[in-house]
Amino acid sequence: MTLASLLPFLAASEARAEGTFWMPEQASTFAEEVDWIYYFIYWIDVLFFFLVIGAMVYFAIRYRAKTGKERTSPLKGSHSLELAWSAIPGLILLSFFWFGFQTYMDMQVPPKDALNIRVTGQKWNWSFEYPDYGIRQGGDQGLVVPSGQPVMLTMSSVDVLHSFYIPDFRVKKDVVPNRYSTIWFEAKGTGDHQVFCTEYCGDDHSRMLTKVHVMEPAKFREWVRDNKADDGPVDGQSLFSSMGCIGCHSIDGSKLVGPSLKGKYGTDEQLTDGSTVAIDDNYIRESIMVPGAKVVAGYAPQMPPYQGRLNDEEVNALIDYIKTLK
Amino acid sequence: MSSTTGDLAPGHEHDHHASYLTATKGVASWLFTLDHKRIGVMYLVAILTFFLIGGLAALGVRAELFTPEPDLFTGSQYNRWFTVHGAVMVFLVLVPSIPASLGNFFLPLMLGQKDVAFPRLNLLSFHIYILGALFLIYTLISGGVETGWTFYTPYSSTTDSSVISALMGAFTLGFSSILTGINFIVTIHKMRAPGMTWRKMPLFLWGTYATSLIQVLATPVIAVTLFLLMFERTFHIGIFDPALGGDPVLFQHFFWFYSHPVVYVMILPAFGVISETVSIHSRKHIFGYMAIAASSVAIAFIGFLVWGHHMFVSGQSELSGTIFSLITFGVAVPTAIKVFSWVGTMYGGAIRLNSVMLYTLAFLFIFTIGGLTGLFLAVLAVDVHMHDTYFVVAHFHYVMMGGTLMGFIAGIHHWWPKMTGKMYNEKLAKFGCLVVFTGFNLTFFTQFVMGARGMPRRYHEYLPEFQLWHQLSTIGAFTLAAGLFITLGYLLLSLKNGEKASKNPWGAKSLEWETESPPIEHNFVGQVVCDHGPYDFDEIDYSRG
Amino acid sequence: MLSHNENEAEAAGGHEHPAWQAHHFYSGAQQKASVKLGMWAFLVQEVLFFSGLFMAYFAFRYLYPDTWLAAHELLDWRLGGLNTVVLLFSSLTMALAVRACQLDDMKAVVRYLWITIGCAGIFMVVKYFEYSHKFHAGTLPGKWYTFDGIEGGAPEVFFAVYFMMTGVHGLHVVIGIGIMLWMIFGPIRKGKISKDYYPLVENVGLYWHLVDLIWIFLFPLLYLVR
Amino acid sequence: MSASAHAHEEHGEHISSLKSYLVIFGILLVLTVVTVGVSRLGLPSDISIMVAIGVACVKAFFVAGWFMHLKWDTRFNLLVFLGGFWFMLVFFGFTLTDLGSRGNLIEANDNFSQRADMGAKYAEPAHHVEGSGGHH
Repeated sequence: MTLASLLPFLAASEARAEGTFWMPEQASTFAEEVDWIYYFIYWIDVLFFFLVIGAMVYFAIRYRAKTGKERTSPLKGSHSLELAWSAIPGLILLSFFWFGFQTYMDMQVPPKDALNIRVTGQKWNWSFEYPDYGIRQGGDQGLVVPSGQPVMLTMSSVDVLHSFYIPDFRVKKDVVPNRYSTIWFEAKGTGDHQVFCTEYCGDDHSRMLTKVHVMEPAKFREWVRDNKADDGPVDGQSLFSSMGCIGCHSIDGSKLVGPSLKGKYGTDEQLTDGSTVAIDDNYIRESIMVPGAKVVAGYAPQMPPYQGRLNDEEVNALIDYIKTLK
Repeated sequence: MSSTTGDLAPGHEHDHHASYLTATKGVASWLFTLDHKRIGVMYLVAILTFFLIGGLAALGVRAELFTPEPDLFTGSQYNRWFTVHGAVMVFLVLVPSIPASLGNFFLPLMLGQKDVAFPRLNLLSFHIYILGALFLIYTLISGGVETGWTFYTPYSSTTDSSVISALMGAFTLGFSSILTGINFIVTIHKMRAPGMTWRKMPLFLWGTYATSLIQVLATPVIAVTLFLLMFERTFHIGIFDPALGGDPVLFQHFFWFYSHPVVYVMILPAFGVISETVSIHSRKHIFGYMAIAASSVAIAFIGFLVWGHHMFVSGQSELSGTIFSLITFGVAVPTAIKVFSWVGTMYGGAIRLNSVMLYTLAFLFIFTIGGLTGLFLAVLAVDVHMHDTYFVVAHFHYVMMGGTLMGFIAGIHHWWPKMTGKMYNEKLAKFGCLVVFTGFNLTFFTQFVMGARGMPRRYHEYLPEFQLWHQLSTIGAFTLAAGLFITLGYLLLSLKNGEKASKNPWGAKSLEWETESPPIEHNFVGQVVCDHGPYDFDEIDYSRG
Repeated sequence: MLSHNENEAEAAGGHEHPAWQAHHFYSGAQQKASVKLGMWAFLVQEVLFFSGLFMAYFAFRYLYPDTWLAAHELLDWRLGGLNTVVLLFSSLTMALAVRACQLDDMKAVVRYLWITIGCAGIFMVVKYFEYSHKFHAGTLPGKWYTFDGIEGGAPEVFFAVYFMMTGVHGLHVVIGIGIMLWMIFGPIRKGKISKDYYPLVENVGLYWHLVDLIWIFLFPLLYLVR
Repeated sequence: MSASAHAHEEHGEHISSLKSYLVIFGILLVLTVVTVGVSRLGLPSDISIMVAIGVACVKAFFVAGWFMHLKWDTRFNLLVFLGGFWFMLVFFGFTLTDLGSRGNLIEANDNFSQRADMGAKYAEPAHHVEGSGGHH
């Protein structure tokens, strides 16, 4: 760690995409509304802070005991003042609630013509699926969305709770197993925006990142054409990354959450229950569908089942791809 | 020691006028004592020890976050560190903090009584507290737990770390909290000094009373939640595990139904302490006694209706999110009334800026920020952006660390002469308060900034753009730790060579100041009659009108 | 103001202290009232403990209405009904034990307590038959659910709630039996209970009536509701 | 609340007659038979649950009133006992409000694309391996 990285506040102020001091870049239609409410509350807070703390500091100085013989006021309270400082803050708080409620309702109701994308969260990466175009994207490829058009994400998790959070769009929703939760947004401009997982989900919770790539509608249509799953053979390699296999099984021999698949096809493997099994088509198919059945020794049964998420043609494509890993 | 008679006869026979510290000797006389004062002191020592453990865990977390890269721990180890920090601080330090130590010690004294209503029950709750602590210590030794102190399912019911012993720890500590709550409710209702009506009770007792109500009403729900979670883990009964048909959001309802009222268990006693210290050290009657007393009980009741603001983005329905958001603003009003009344108390006073008052002012400064930033999180639209980011971490540290802890330290300083019969070094105390105050703000205000910019919480590695703020926060954390060690230092020092404290060093009017410092074993000689309010100080000039 | 002489405190304390009055109470009545209020606070805590289980019942009844009704057919309401009557009778005998205490008839107190313990025993035996029947039929919670008479939904969650509710309630019955046995061989035998001071028997009575109260709600919700 | 703890509170020294206990026991048995009988009538399920809870509340009233001496106890103890149920009802009320209104907003807007994917308002959990089409 160089000194500069240790004490960056000596360095020039860090580069930040244009956002205000408090809030990140405003990259979706919600961002302005949320920021407006934020700064509305922020400035009223600052006002009340200086009122209260100012009064406190002034009283502490003005009524400081100097001689120790001062006499103090017999004031015990004043109903009118107490009523005032209950009612006025009460009304202000109600206004906070009202503005927040309005925008929140807009954020919860996706418009009908929104582009529907399925998001699946699993222990420590995301995968996206465009049902209208039959495209699949892995976490490292990111979520590609058109600019200026409403996009709805229908999300579900296959293992534990996760949460899909795009700070620049001001949207976040927990991704719950066995249930669909939805968020929608309309991106503005173009560029990449960071996505975080914000519901604690284990060891690599802080690595479960991906990016949203916002493109011009024209460029987006062009991207769809390139990646559309034409009727040709399903490409095993792209499936291997889009379905998140690459996240846990390396293809270069290194041990990740799961065993590496390099050169494994046709060899024997010892299982946790001590028996050995030959790595053939059936073992791979079964391990994809029911991962917990035959777990390789030295590994925890962490792999989520892909039952119902991959059809036979895609499983065969994956098996062929694994065969090529020498 | 201020023992008024000569040396004591050997054996366990003890002299009734000796201080409670020296009335009987030996470890057994402490561990099996029925004297509420000794139980209070034992709780204080235990709580401060666990505060040290939780604090060191926090320093570990902050040290790791000094750089974006994982240099000290692996992901799983980091998660265990922040879980230890959370669980130890919540269950072992903040929940029992003021009620169990200062409350146990001063409740009977302030009521003019010899002891709480059920002394044996009081000792039982301390022993259950130690048993619960042993479970959590076993969890630490056996590798810790990496579920976060919230134990959200299905992660907590499927991970393979020693979650069961952590759950048993929290489950057992709950019963200690319930028994203390029952004890205090009965003592305040049935055992007040003759002449002490509800309106002539010190506000610290109103705060402790409201806290006890919550302890008795909310803790059983976390007991059944942890009980079900233990069965979920061992027998996979499938109530909270979605793979078996359960609903994880239902677990969050169960969990937060306790965990939000428990944050009021943590803060209400601190409100009680601050009401005492701001009034006594300003030498002025508290401003709006009934408003503060009533708002304590109001917070206790409304506090049960707002738990859903922890779940705005968890998949909870929009309707219930709206209801929870609206009522959350309802609970903000009584809290605001309290802060305004405390500042109002200082008007027209003769404020002595000693260390207790400095900690009180620090409390007001920090808690005001904590309260105001809570408003962002109660607003539905803004919470969607802020939830589970460092903004939330900063908010609850401002109200918990800034509120409960500052109140706890202010209370310890305010009652130290009465508890130990010694005065502490005033200059060191003021210096310690300054270091704690600057360290605190440096640590947590930076977290507001990075939280609003989207830095998620519980992250082991983070993006380089947040490095500046993490480094400032880490430096602040170590400053804060230094300040706290200074405080511990001069307080322990005062035990040895602090000057002897008088019966009433602050000129206060509540009953605990009418007995010796430290108090005799049965608190008062003869019958205490309460014929004046707790805030009728000599300096008040009634002719001014 | 602190009144300093001891005897004035004595006068303020009213009549001479009865033997059982603890030193930190002013009067016997204050001690009795405190003990009673403490017990009621404890009962409130028990009510909220069980409220968590009832919450799970109502939540999953709402989420899986059809499998809930199908699964609860497997419960034998006759055994449930028998248990209800047994528990109600034990509640009666416990109330009569408290009454006997008020009349200073210690032998009757012990007799009624033994009947209450007997009924509680019967209750647990009936529960044992219910449970063993379920273990054989395979209608168990979570992954042990091997029964296939019900299609769709999540019947194992019903049985999870069933076993949790009746199990925790059964645990409280066993605790009740333990306390009653201790009371018979401890305080009553040592003559600590008398007409003037019997909160111990009264509190055990309140606890037992609460256990009965919880079963009164549990029985129709689990066994009967169509 | 009595002005000070000093006043001798009238402790529930009330001793009921043996007959009154037996009468109460009789009433409870009758109510048990009633609740079993009603459940046999085959009322629609949400009405039958209301009736079941209603009868159970009446039984609870008798047990608490006479067996637990609440009728002759201080008003405050009665308030404490009933207060506990208030918090239980708060817990039930808010949680069931949430469970009941999930997904309402989306359905209320009859968002076709959403409805087709969501299937049942609450995706039936696929508990056996051969999943019911949804994610597992």
